Amino acid sequence: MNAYLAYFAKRLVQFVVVVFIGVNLAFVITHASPIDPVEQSIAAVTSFGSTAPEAIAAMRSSLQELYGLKGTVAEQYVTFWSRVLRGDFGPSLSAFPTPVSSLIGRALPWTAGLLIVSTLITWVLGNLLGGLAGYYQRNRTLKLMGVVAMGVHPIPYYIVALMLLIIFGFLWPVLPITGGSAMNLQQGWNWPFVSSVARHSILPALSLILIGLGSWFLGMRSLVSNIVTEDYVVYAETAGLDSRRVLGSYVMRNALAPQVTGLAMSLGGIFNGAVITEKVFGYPGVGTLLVDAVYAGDYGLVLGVTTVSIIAVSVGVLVIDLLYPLIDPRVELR
Amino acid sequence: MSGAAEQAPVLQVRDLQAHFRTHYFGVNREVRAVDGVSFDVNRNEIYGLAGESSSGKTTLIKTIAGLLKPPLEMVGGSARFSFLPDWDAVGRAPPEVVRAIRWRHLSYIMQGSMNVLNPLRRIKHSFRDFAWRHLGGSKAEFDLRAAAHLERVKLDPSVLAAYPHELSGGMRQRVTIALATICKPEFIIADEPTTALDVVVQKDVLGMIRTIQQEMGSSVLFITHDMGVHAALTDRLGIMYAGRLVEDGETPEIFARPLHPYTRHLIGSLPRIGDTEQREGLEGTPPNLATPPPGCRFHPRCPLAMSVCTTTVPAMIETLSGHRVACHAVNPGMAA
Amino acid sequence: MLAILRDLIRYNLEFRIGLFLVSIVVVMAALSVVSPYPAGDVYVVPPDLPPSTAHWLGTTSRGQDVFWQLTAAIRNTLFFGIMVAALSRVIALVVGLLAGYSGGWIDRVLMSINDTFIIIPLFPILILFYFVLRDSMSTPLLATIMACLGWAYDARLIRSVALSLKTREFTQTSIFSGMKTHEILAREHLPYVLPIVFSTTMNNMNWSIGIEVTLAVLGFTDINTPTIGGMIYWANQHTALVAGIWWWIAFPIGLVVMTFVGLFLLAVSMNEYIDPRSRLARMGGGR
Amino acid sequence: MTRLRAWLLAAALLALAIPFSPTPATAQGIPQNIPRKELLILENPEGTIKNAGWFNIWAINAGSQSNGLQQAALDTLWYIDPEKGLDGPWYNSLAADKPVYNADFTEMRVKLRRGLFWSDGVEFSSADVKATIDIQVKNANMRFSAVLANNVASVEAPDAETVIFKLKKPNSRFHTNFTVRWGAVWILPKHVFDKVEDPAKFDFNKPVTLGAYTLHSFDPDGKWYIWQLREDWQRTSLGSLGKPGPKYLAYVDPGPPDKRVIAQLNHELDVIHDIAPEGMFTLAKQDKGTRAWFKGFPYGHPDPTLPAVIFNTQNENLKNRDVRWALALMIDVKAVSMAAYRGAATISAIAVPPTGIHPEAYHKPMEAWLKDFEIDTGKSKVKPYDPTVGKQIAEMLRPSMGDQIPSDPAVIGNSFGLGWWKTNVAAAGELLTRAGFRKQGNQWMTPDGKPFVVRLMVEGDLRPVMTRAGTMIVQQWKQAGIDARIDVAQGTLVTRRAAGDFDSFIGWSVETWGGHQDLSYFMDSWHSQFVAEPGKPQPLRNWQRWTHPELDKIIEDIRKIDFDDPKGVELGRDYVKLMTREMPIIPLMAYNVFTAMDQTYWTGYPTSDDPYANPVTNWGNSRYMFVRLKPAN
Repeated sequence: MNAYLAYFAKRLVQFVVVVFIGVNLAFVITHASPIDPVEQSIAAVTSFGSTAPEAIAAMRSSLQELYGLKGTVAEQYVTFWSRVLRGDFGPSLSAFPTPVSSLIGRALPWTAGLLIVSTLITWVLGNLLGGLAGYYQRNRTLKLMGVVAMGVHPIPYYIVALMLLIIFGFLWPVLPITGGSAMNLQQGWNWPFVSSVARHSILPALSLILIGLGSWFLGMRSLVSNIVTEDYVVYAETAGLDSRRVLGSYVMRNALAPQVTGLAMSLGGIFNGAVITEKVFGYPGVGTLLVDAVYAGDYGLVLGVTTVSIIAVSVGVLVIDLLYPLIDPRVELR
Repeated sequence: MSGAAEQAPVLQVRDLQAHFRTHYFGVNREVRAVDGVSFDVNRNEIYGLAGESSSGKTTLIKTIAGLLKPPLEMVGGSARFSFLPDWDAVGRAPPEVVRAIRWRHLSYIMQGSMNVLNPLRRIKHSFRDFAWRHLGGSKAEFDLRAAAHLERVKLDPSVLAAYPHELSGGMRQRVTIALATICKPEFIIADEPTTALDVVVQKDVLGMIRTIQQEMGSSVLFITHDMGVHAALTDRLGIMYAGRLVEDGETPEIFARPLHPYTRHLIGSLPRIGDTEQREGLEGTPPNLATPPPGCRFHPRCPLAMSVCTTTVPAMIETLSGHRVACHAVNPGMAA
Repeated sequence: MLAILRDLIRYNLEFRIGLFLVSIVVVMAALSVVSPYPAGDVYVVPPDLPPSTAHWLGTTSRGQDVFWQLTAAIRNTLFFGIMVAALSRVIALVVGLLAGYSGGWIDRVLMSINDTFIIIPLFPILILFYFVLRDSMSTPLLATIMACLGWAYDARLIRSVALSLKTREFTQTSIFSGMKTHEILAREHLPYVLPIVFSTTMNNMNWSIGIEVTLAVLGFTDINTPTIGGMIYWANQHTALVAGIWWWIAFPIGLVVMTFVGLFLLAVSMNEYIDPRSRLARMGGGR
Repeated sequence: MTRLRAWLLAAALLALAIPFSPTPATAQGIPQNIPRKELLILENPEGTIKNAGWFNIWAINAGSQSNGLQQAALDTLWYIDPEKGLDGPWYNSLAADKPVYNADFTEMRVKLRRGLFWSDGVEFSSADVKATIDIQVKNANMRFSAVLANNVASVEAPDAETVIFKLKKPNSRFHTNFTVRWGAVWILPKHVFDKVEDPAKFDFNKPVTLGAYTLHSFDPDGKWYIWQLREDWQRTSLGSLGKPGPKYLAYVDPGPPDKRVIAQLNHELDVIHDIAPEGMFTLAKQDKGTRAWFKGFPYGHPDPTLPAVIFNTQNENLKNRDVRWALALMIDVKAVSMAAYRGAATISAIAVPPTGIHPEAYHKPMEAWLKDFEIDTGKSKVKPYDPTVGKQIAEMLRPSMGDQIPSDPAVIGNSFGLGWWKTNVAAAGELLTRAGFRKQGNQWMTPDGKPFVVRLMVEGDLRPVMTRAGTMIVQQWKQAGIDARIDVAQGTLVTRRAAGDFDSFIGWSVETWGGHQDLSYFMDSWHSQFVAEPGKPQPLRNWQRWTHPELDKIIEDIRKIDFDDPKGVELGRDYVKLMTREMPIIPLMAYNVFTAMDQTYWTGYPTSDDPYANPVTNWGNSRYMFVRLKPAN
């Protein structure tokens, strides 16, 4: 039991370290931005009207007050941490006065849904096929899959997403290429909306899956081809165990533990992919929000999204870490 | 069962040949790891196989047990079990037949027993995986049976709920033995089961194997390079060198009258109380089996080597009653 | 080293394919030296011509020859990858060797930082850097930032090798003979980790080139330097896809995919050579 | 293994089947439950709206403006069309007539129309107008607070149809704040805002509208808004011009340019706000139903803005007009037009956009003066104007574009523009030499011996066509021996523009009504009284930070005359001559917007053949298009 406690404590400490470093990084970087949100807002307000120059000066001063930009960096830092802990990132400057947290709150379910579903599909399918390929090394279909995986896996998310967009949106236009659902649907648990969301997420999810599949496939295949030479596998085969049982409970089961760790390690990378995929397919998630916030020079929002992504990914990693003992009881080895 | 069958050997190995065939980086290699081995294992006896590492012991038992995986191939000969009369080797029987006899009739205690238990499975699951299909009954009945069997190897039933990493090395070894014997198989192959254990535990485990074997009347093919273990445990003993059997007979007989120079070397290298002088080592190393020396494979290292030894393979001759040896020095002029 | 190379070429199909692909890419990059057009100039050839004998891969809507533009782009992209790989190798080596060799609290602190960099989603951080640096984000600066972010995985690998080296006899001998830590690391341990360093270099290049392409396409890099991502960026600006100028997008993607697959295959086959277990599995031929 | 194969096959089939099962393959982006022939789908160029549920346009920087809110839902006193208008460019919308000023322009009296109603049934009256001013003056944080507070001393509403504005200082152009070209001070519903505690924090959801449409539904993720024609559309100012054709309007975010093209090819986007020229050509080629402003080349609708190379005239090297002229003479505008618009640009040599009524008021009448215009380089006298440049561009394009290129010289003049400055690198060199620059090898050095570096700032992805023009100009400057560099300021351009942190940039400081000859729209803010110190933020729109006594005089003269006074054109021409001599900005061309209109479901769009409105979807004026639209068949 002590081993478990020590293990959990270690994971928790690591979690805190990650969040601390990450969030500080985000704060420091954002506050060095050359973009002046006040000028940005003035430009947005006045870009198409004829506004007298005296009026601008008045607007400039009232905006600075409004945005709470008066105060030293140190004061802003303290305010920032207290806000992070309360989950409140202040108002968005480009969507004033809507709080950043409500913008993120609206986008997060989209990203979380896309990410969780596609990651699960990817992970399960990749490991299953990779495991089979490692076990049945002579099977032609699986060998071919290996070749395809090697070919697709190293391509960056953007390129795959773009290729899918070209194929299914242009050459053979059968799938929606933009947005999260069709127009004029009531958001909620009704069939037209849910099916529309599913259809709209096919291409974004597919690009995440295609890339991810290869890495799990190749990883699992090489793990399995090593594990089949382990004594306990050979022994189980010697005992005449059903080959499905050997493959499932002996080979795959043991290969799973490192793959679960791998999942935790690659969550950040998967999130990167989601940002890019969302942008390509105009998907209404935090990735799109982040890129748009950068374009709009909305540093409150940029900071908020980055902080939330760092925390979300770290929580994901922590959850996997805490579940890990269920998969591998030998925690003291980690 | 008829009386004749009672007396017939459980395992008859005849002129068994098994080779490793590899093709890698453009080179064809054929390693003759087992080259014409013949011997019998009788009911209710422990037959020991001795020899240096890489003498082909493990390959031999893998071939006998039908655990042939490329690049290992059974090239010729037979290894016939009494409980599988229709096939001249396990490896040649169809997979479903083999599956049916495994563990029920033929079980295996493997080398490196520390790692033969699935680290992510509780012991009781391993028991169920290995034996339930043979023994039948409900899950609860089976678990009770497993617990009872564990007591035979002096293990607490609570062990069933444990993971392998929670057990000590000795306990794991005993679990392995229990696992291999729970179905009361006629034939048990034990490959260096005690090598990794410390001496006290080793003695314990050996005693246990003997006790269980006697209780069940099984036959055991016991492999170790440790002549001391053989002396203490086995009924009969075969000596292997470079893929061939060079001598076999009853264990006391062999220890009392070793005929082959290699056997003499093995026995002679055992430490004895009262030793005063440094024992003579054997010069040279075991041959590369991809290009084995012609004739008797021991001749490059043999203190008694003659010219015939370099050209002619010596035949395995029953020189004394129940004591066979393959050596030109012992049986002049007998070629294989 | 040469013998290994010869063996790999002779007997490893993946390595052969990888080498072939990478060679094509390198030859393309080298050809940029003899390009008849300055890479930065536009409207030097008639725009929108499909591939022909005069312009092998066609011309862009900006009046550039796709083939020659591609040579300059792939050269810059490769340079970028190499730059990031080289810099991040240095960090990974220092951290990995130091952590593995020192152990104790140094190891714990270093690995804690290391794991943070593995876990944190780096793309938002990179976007943040762009957000801050904006117009002063040059290629070398981007390479430096990426190197500072992209070393963690490999440092972990190197650390695990260093850990096993530490217990070896020669390390003890070196300590007794009075060598300093950095001398031991540099002279004794470095040679053992170099194979890993080589294979991770390929993967790291893939990573950094991939990110560069993505950032460029989003318009987050310096568009004055022609790169593969920059080419796709300009093609998007001219809606080349729907305008039917497919060669402007297809060839850069094709070439960059060749780069990725080539580098990846090299990494995989070298890894296999380094790891005796998988080599053994290959010898066994599987089932 | 056979079982495995079967599983894989089943999985593959399933994966293929899912996308095609629930809805027909064509239904990518059109709303369900609304008949397509009653629906007009337009692009909202603001993209995805982050706080989609915010409709209070009077709050700063919140929500979307061009999601239909200012086009279909709101209204104000007057509209001015950048083109000819349904019945002339001037519309009295909520006002019954043009504004009436007193003699010294310190009071503006407005007579309102009666019989107009808010969508909740409350009648519109002068109280709404008064509240619009009072609320925003009282709450300093609102969108129009500053401009109103600066001008208005008080507002009076003596009766329901009269509003009197008392101004703090004379202003003959005060009514323009309530005149929509793109947008203006929109009138808010008093009865709604009266109940609101803090009008700056009120989301105005669901909006009570004064326009002909009300909100039907919207996407909480900000991708689409659907507006529905009011039952009582006749009780709105637009309704008095006829019944709007579309019963429903959808303002959507269709994604980047290539997706917009795909969407229109699939007939899921009726009006595209803007795309790259190549996308326009593709649509023209592949979709017979697509119509742009011009039937053939150059397609795009010229906005009344004037993209130009804007110099920072506070920069030491660029203070000298000889240097600015030299840089202008190094440019080959034909290549710039090709690079930016593939030739589909309307060029302008003078500092007035070549759009709306301006060619008639300025460009054509000033042709003779331009042809005679001469610069003295110190070594030679050059007449830089080449009146045939527009024609040359047309001829350049004819081999590849064929019939799409008009042959009537008048049409060419209208669509490609008239003349521009002839490239003259030699004369440019002479001008630079006179300014004290020296040429070392192929590199121009400044008077203090450093390489002459000119950074040209562009906005990258956000303004692709301008970025392309900038890239070309930089290349031409480089070839002429200037160390020119493109400076991509994506997202930072507005900040740097205001701070004067640039050498030069592509953008516009000249922006006009289009449908009216008055130039005060931009020019008033060019007065030297507003020019900021170097490093301090410059108020719009004198980004070039340029001052000239003659300019101040012209501005002051304009302030004293009425909006419609014909003297305004003469003063405008004086301004053009001054700008041509001084060259503080190098005028390039009109900002051509490639608004693509799909005639599959709707016909009657405004075009150059029938220029009754500006089709550009985000302009408030685009609402006049709705009354002319008819379902196709």
